[in-house]
Amino acid sequence: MLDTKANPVAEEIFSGTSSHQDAELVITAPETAQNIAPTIMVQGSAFTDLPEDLYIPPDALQVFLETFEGPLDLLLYLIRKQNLDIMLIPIAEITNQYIAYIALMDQLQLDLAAEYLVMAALLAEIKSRLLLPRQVEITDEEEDPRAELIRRLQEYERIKKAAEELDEFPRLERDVFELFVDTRQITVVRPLPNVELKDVLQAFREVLQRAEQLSHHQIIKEPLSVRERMSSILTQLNTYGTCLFTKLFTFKEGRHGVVVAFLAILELSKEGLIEIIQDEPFGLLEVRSAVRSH
Amino acid sequence: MKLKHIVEALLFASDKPMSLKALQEVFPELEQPQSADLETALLELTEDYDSHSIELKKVASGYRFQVREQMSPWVARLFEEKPARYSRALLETLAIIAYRQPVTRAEIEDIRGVVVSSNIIRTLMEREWIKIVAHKEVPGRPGLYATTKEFLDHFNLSSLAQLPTLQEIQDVNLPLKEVEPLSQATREQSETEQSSLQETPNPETDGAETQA
Amino acid sequence: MKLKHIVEALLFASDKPMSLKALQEVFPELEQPQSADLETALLELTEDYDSHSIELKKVASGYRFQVREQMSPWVARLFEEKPARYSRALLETLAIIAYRQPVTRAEIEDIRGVVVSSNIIRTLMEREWIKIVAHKEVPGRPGLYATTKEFLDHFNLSSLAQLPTLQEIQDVNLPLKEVEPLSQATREQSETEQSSLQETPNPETDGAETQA
Repeated sequence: MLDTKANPVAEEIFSGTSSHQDAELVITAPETAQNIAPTIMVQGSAFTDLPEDLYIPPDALQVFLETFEGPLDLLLYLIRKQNLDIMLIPIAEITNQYIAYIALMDQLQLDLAAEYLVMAALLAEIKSRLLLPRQVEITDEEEDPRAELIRRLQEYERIKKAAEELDEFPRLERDVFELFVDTRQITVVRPLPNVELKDVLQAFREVLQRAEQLSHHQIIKEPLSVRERMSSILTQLNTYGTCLFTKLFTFKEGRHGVVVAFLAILELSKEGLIEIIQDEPFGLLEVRSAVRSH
Repeated sequence: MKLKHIVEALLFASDKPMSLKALQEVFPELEQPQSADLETALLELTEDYDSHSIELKKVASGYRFQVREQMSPWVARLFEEKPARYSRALLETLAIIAYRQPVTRAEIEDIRGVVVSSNIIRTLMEREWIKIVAHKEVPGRPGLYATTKEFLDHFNLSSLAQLPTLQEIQDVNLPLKEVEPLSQATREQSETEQSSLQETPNPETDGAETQA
Repeated sequence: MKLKHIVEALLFASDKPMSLKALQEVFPELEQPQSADLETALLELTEDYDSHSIELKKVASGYRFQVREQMSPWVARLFEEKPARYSRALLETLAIIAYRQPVTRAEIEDIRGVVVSSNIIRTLMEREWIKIVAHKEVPGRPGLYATTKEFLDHFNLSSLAQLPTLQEIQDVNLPLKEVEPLSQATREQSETEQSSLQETPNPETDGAETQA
């Protein structure tokens, strides 16, 4: 027979009446008990209070322990399952239960987070301090060794409750839902970017500067012919009728190109294909096609 | 066209909540409605939808229409994917950040008593529910986490103030007596202590402060 | 829960139109509403939204709520993107066409030293700032680009002659903002335009850009 009274852990697990909602487990008693040798060390001494006939299937215990979020959660559970106030935490008893749990975990070779062991050590230390002989009067400055632990437990319990409440809040995609209303029939007019003249001119200035650099560094210049330039000027004039004199020059070509363009214009003028006009003194020179096809 | 109808169309067409400012900015500069007029329109709209399956809701980043919570049993069947369930570890971490922000990872770990996995922080960051708002001036300059508007939006909240207040913390003021083992006598004693505590509760005060 | 309300919730929550069959399938097998009942519910819903900015519409693949078309002027503004800015490449291309017109694409590329993307030419054509005025009598007969009347209008120019000369442009110290008109005649004309502009701000001008 399995004696569940001897160990609170066994009692809890085997009774299946846990108040801890996630921890409810009913584990059938095994047919054969196993002899197990407790090996957990607490404060340098072996912890040996486990009933020798206790056997819990490792998988089940694993599930059980995974429902705890850490040592504080486990401690809270141990306190709450006895309907105890955190303020009145019976350190010795809780320590025994707690250590029994982690001893079990250790025996079953579960991965035991270091935090659980740290807490075991802390509990053992508090327990030993409380057991100190009475005659040592404790001064006002010295805090009750339980106080810090109680504060942590309270804070953790508050957060645990808050997390549960948070989970209950109506949540998007779970409780409330975003709407999908068709807007494809809405015609969207996309505004066009605005451009200011100074931006265009600035851009052009940079082009010219780049072109200037190009003509300075370019060793092989494009071969230019006056005839070619003449025909291009003609094409231009045939389309526009008139043209700024300065526009007939391609500055990228450098001085040589400008000379070619100038020669082309002079040639065209001499041949009577274009007229060069100046509307007023010191005004801009304009070139216009002398042959009007239409 | 009544302002109410324009606001209605805008809220339905927008794929995210719209603030008063966002609503105003839809209008040409000289025709922008007053905030008060917008609020009246929003109030009228809210009432218009009283008997509908959808509601006009104010969340942190603005107003949005949403399907009412009581419709979720039907609506949930529309979606093949089950809504994400979050682990206790994630929810506790989120709750700590919500209530204790700005807070470092080490502080979260102190409260929970266990290491916070990087996965949890990453998930919360990816969902844009938390963000790093500053770095604490201690060695390592750890990030200080805080919740975001997206967090509030997702949890149907318009501000952090809508979160329930945390349980009150009882004053830790223990008489240094051994209460072990749990015998009948100590149990009675405990009850006495408890009742005396209940007579003079000091919910606001953290025990550490009164003793310090 | 009335069928109408469930249908309403479903149509709002669904991201695509829902057919009668799709609506039925949301319900457990033994509780599926009759098509006739669904149609009645849909009809009632349609009437419920008579005075709203959205309407229940039957489209090819089913029923869905959509924003009424007459709300377009307001809703469209939601979707409007901030006016983009044109690239430096586009401005250079435009400037080259303005100063070197008529000019082929190859010639623009020669001057710029880089390929001119088709996007730029298309954007300028769509904006009606440039057009093809002739084709050059060379292999491939490339189009010769020139600026348009719309180009002049946009920049408040009465003619291309008002553009600064190449020399003026190359003078790095020249504040391009205050480019002076070229002749006395155009100068006066320009000043008239300018002063009238100051009285009635150009609606085309984006305030953000002028401030930037």
